[in-house]
Amino acid sequence: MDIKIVIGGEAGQGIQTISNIMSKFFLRSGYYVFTEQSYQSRIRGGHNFTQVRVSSEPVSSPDDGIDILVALNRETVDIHSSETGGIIIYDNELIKDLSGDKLFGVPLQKIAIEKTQNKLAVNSVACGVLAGLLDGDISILERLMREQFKDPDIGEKNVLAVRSGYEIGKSNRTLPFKITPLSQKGRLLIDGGSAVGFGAIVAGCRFLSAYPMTPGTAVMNFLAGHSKRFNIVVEQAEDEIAAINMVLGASFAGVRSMVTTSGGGFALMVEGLSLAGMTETPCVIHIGQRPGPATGLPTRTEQGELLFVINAGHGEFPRYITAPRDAEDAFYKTIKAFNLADKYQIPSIILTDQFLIDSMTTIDSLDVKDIKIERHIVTEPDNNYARHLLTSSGISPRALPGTEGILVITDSDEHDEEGHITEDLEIRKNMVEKRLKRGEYLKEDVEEPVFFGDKDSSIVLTGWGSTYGILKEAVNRLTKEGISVSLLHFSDVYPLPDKTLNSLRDKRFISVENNATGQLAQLIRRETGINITEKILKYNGRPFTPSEIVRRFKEIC
Amino acid sequence: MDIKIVIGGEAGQGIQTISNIMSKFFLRSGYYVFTEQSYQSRIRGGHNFTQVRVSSEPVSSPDDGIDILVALNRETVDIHSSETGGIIIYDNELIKDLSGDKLFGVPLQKIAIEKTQNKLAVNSVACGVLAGLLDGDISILERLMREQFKDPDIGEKNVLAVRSGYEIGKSNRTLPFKITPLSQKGRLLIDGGSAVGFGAIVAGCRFLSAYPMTPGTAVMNFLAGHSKRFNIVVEQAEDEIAAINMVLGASFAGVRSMVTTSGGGFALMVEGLSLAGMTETPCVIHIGQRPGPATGLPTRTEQGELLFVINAGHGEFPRYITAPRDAEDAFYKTIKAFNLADKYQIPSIILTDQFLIDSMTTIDSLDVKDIKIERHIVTEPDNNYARHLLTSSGISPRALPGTEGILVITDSDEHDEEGHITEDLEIRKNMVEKRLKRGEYLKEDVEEPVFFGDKDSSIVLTGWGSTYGILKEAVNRLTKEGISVSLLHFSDVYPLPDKTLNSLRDKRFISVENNATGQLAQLIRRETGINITEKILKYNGRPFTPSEIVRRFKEIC
Amino acid sequence: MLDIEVYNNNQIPAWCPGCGNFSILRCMKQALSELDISPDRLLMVSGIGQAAKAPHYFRCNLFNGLHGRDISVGAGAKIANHELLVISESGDGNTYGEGGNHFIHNIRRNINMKVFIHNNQIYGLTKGQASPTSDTGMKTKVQVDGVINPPFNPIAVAIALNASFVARSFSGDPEHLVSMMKSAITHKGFAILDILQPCVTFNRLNTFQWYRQRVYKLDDSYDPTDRKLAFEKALEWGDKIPIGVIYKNNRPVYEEQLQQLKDGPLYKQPVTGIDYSDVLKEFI
Amino acid sequence: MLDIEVYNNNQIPAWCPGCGNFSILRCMKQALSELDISPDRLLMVSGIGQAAKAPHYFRCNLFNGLHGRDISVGAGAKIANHELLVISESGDGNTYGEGGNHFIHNIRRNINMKVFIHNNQIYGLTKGQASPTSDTGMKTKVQVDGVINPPFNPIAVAIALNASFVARSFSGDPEHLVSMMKSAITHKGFAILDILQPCVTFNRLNTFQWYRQRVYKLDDSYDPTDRKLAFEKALEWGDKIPIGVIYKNNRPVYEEQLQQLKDGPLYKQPVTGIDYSDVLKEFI
Ligand SMILES: Cc1ncc(C[n+]2csc(CCOP(=O)(O)OP(=O)(O)O)c2C)c(N)n1
Ligand SMILES: Cc1ncc(C[n+]2csc(CCOP(=O)(O)OP(=O)(O)O)c2C)c(N)n1
Ligand code: SF4
Ligand code: SF4
Ligand SMILES: [Mg+2]
Ligand SMILES: [Mg+2]
Repeated sequence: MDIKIVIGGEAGQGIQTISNIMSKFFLRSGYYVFTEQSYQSRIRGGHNFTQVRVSSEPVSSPDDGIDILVALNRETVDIHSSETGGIIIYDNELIKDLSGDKLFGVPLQKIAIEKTQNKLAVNSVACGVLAGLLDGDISILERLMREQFKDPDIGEKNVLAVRSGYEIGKSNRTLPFKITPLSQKGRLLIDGGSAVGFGAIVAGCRFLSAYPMTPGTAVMNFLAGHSKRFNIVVEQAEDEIAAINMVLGASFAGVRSMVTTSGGGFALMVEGLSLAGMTETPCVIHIGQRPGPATGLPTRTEQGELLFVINAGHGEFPRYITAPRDAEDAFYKTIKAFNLADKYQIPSIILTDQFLIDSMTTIDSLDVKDIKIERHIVTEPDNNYARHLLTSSGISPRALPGTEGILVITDSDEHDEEGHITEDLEIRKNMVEKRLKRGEYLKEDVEEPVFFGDKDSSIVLTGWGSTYGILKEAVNRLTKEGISVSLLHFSDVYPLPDKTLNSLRDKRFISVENNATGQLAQLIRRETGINITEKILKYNGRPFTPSEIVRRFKEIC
Repeated sequence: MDIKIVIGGEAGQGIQTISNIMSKFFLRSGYYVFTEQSYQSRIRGGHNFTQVRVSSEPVSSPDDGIDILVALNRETVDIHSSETGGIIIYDNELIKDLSGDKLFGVPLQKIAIEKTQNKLAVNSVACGVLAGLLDGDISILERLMREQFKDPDIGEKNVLAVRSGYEIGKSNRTLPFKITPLSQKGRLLIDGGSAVGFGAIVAGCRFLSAYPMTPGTAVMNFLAGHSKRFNIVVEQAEDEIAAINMVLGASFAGVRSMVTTSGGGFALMVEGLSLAGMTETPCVIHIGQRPGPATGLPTRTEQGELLFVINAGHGEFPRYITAPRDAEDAFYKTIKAFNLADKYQIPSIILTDQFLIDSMTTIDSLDVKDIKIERHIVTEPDNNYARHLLTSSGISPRALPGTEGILVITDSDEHDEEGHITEDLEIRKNMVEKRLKRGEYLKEDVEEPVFFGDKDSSIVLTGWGSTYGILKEAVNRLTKEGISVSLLHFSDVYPLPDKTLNSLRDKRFISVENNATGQLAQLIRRETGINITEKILKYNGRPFTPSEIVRRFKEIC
Repeated sequence: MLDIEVYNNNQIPAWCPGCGNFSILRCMKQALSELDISPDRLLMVSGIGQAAKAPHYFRCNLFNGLHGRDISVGAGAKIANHELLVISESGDGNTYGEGGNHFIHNIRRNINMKVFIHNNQIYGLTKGQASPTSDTGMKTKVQVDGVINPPFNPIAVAIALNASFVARSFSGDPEHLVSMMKSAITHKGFAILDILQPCVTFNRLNTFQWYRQRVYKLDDSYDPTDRKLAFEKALEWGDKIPIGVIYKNNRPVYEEQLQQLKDGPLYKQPVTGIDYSDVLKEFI
Repeated sequence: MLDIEVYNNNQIPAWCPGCGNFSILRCMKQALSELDISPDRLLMVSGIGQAAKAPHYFRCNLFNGLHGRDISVGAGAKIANHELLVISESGDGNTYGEGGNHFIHNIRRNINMKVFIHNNQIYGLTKGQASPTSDTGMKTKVQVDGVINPPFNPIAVAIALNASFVARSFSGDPEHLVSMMKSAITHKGFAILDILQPCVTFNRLNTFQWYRQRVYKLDDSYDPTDRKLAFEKALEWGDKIPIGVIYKNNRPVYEEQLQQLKDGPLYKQPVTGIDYSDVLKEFI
């Protein structure tokens, strides 16, 4: 079973409320859910929609096609009815002039006002209708309603609204599928933004400074929302330059710290990135990519910043860059980013995108107990402590300012072992080598890409970051169709793990990327010489779907 | 004949005065000169020195070894005497305890005070001594003195100082070489900073905004110095972000405009670069590289920003990057940068470094008459003018705001043909393709690298930017020694011209770069797959010398 | 007076119904038409935010640039072609937050351009975080314990820097707003107009009501050329909020002090047919 | 009082002989020793410039960061460990030019850190361009026709933003300077000390002599808590230049308003052994 429900309407109509509630409803009914959001850069009006995909098998991507369309306005019907195979739920008192066999009119608003005296409860009615049409367990939905509203009175009213909708839905069931509660497995439903945020908290991040920028703000919201619980300071900076510099100050003074932003905000942090490189101050930078250049499409998705981020900053210094493949990976890679930043005293960059940040997915569990926090801080340095001591690993002892009896000194100028500004060109040379050496060791810490599908296939699809779930499903489908294909998917992207790549040198590669120039392909050629000339690219601001990949794969193969 | 004169002392002692005067003296005597500066990031004190290399044959680089050392302080003797093969000129009344056979003590300061009542005239005395030791034409030096000082009285006094020095030098001649005036050829002596600045003026640049940053400031100084003559507005911005945005505003309104900075300042302009990419606003960015990361070594040289600059900016958009090989090339490439920026409505980046900016070299002439200024501005647009019209070349008609009857509209958000913000994802796709298409055409405008030396040699040295003169001389010397080697040297670096490269695929390449990671080699691999594993790198802040290249070449070959 | 129709285009504002921005948009057209400013000689520059979308919604030349950088773009454009009327239109976050450094240093420059700030005391487009002008205590998703910092006082800062023209108006008083826009445009020099603008979606503190109860118009007895008095006025923010021209002076305008512009706009300077022999001589 | 020797290290200042910076360096050590501040609990942050090199020349913890960004680094460090004494020391170009936005917004924040600005009214390290505080008319290689803009008035801006502590001193009056440094350090809140500092190499206008003829000390009759009076004082710049504490107040300090720091410095917060089941519940 694989049901695709799309809820569409204007910004501000409550699309997110419906999709969040329904996603949890399916989760608690024991199903797998993937919920993806398409929205415009405006607060009210326009056309937004969400796809909630439900299945008894794991799903990890949105897909083409609509089984049930919830149309909160007329425009939604116009735009989506042709894709809709099942039925279209709409308010037949507000939208009168529709005709067609898929239509299922319900006086949503009338019921809402009847039951709750509040128009906003249309969302609850719609949820009820959906649950009813799918013959789900209404008690699960009722409980969700009670949790949703702090005021129990309002909660009960919405329960009534849900029930009305449910009755109407149930008594009009025509759909071939049913949401029979499955045995609960205590799975989690999590979006990428929360996964990064939660990972940061578990990693011990206690300071975040940022200037709001979509889709990076999600991580800021998550930390702010939990700031009291975990004593986290979230400071909104006057600009991104202040944000990165505050974070470097806080990190220097001993707190695990991060910024969160998007490509445009990161562009302003590039000088600060170089400062982190020179002063060997650990820091974590989360970048939620969106289509550029410049302001671009602020609420859409793209993978346009891989090469920018790898090469950003004047001068040469190592960095760790990870592009989590899904929300679960985002949680763990965020923790890894903090650990590697501290281990090598480098900047770590978490490269996500709007698609990953805003999509909710089902995961079995998150291991919050066995997480290791490795700080690598010297608490009892000896008397002749030198912050930038030349060592064979290139890693110098890191102590914190305020430690009794020693001084911690660092400088954005070239500096000597103590950290003092120097013009000694021999020291310069040694310091360059010391800084770069850490990048060599770092190579041992990066994770090889996932290699999946028919490993003997002559064709290898390559991808990175948030496209994993989509590509995995596409490969699975192709395999089922008897087409032999494999997938090589990178989560850690820099330093580029190259063992698997090198073992596959002679295959036919096709790079699938959510950008217009095939940046992973360029990176792979630079690092391994493998020349990927075939590409499946998408750059209209929307994520791929498995169906699209299958189709475009067949076009070229 | 190849004489290397080094003048050393503290910052503020007048090293530059002596080397400038002597360089012009040699130029006007009909010789070739190359003058290179090594200085620290301080205004007084420390140890600075300049090498003036003079030859009857073209010279285009500094080199190891010193024939004549002018030591303005004791430290200079200590540091440089071992390299000095000829003689050491010093003030034997101020530095008393020296001994050795190379020493040539002259009471410089005493003479200065005697002749001019001013200590500062030591510089003039020293120039005189040098000219005398080389048996040069004193009248050339006298004239230079008179030009140097606006007050004719002071000029005459300094002529007296020069004469005293000259007599002492001439009467103590021991050196085997002589500066006999050669037939004048009207050659020019120019530094890279002035070459870029002059190129900009000739190209029609009438607005420069910058925040001072070594070594980029040289270009700002040049334009400011000529601002009245050519009606150029030079505006010192409050920061680099303001600088690039002011330049984009001025360019949008129709003036050829530029910024000048170094890597750290450019790091702050990266968001603005992306804005230029999105709004298709032409602009020229000059970056004088210096060693990083962060503040690094502010007055030293490095080629550490190639990959950064190529990949800078969020989102994907074309750009032209040229790294002039010498001052002459810098002049013409600056003009080309302006022309291509206007032709394709893209940012053009001129990537120099401290070595190129501060070194003076002899060139035969600069062609200022046959320069073409190609603006590609539509002065009589039709009524339904649309700034971002989709065209087959990707280039839209550029009109200026203020043109009667039409409106010029652009946006950092994705926009429609008129320039208005849009969320239409089909338009998005077309605009991405339109923007990138220009980059394809641009490939036809880049200049193939210089291919030099024994073209049949199996070994190809590769380099880029300011190292050209050094590498050329090294290759010449190796060739003279009977070693077969060639040089492939890039001035235009992006889009990377790859025809010559591809024709040489099977050769053994050695990349010679003033950085620690071999960035050109990485770029070449990314663009052509050619894997350059052998590298001669230098990253202590100083330029290569031909002798050093010859030595290191022999070590590995 | 130009027909207000000449400013209409076919763009549909992407603002929330009831937003204070609509009135500002209408007033803008009104002021321009009353001043006879033809769209083709007007250059609007804007940044990013709800306010910064405004110039898309009427006919003008437009450079809609980066968040916080529009004043710099405008300054460059005005230097290049000082015959254009250049107006920056953006929000409080844009101009006082991200763009703070350009705000203060362009006040010093005193280029004859205008800066209109839709001050809704919130980040609208990014969904309701505190802005530099948010009142202390305001709670948001990021400022969960309420804003700690006191609000940025743009009027006081502008007066401290001896800005050439500093005014405040309110989007709920179109007549006043139009007159302030006209005064700013006709003033010779860098003119700042801070416009109180309710954000009906995110700012539940500073509502139409809230502003209406507090704003009062400065009357003729108020002397906007007295800097010290103006500073005192600037500090008034609470139960009473003054609107009107709070401070102005006759400081010389930047572009008039540039010798380079004496022969006409910079973009018209000849760049070909120039004799460079004097420059070449410097290299001999 | 700590022995002043504890602040000496083996670094040799790279300043020009006769530079006003030397006296500031001496005063700094003096003030610290009089206040008994042990080098290991002092964190200096600085940017880039001649002034910004100062903290290399005495014993302290030091983060010498980017040009213009030191206040931000200091703010982050102070939030992370509010037991440190954090002082930013940089030049006028650094703090009022490149760093202008951080200057104004950190005044609002009122973190208990100190900002000492060596104000030589010039860009020293980059060889003498005008700085935001250069007087109008000063000619340089870049400002060939002389500076057009009026100087940035940091004191007036700080008062406009209700800064917690605003003072001015002069490097040529060590006694006064030491007392101002001590007042700034002991004041609770964001304390700004603008120090007039002759640059003997590049600033031929504002020489030792020039300053000495103009500066006068505010005496006891001056009330630095009167904001309006302070604003008037702030505008005095010409024949007479006041030095002393020009304005101060008792605004609450940022870090004291953070609940998160009630249990001790942030860097000491426990990050292991935490039960996350409540968070996990949010995802069910
Ligand atoms: C460099 C950068 N940082 C952040 C953003 C995200 N952003 C867009 S608008 C905005 C704030 C808008 O607030 P304001 O300027 O007050 O305008 P309003 O929407 O309230 O009218 C922010 C933070 C951006 N576009 N660019
Ligand atoms: C981002 C950036 N831009 C420019 C510079 C170059 N720079 C170094 S110091 C300086 C100005 C110094 O002036 P100021 O801060 O007043 O210090 P002073 O040398 O006068 O003490 C500049 C522009 C830089 N290091 N970084
Ligand atoms: S979010 Fe606020 S400012 Fe933006 S359009 Fe809506 S009401 Fe207006
Ligand atoms: S240049 Fe000026 S500020 Fe810098 S050290 Fe020299 S005198 Fe001092
Ligand atoms: Mg706002
Ligand atoms: Mg200064």
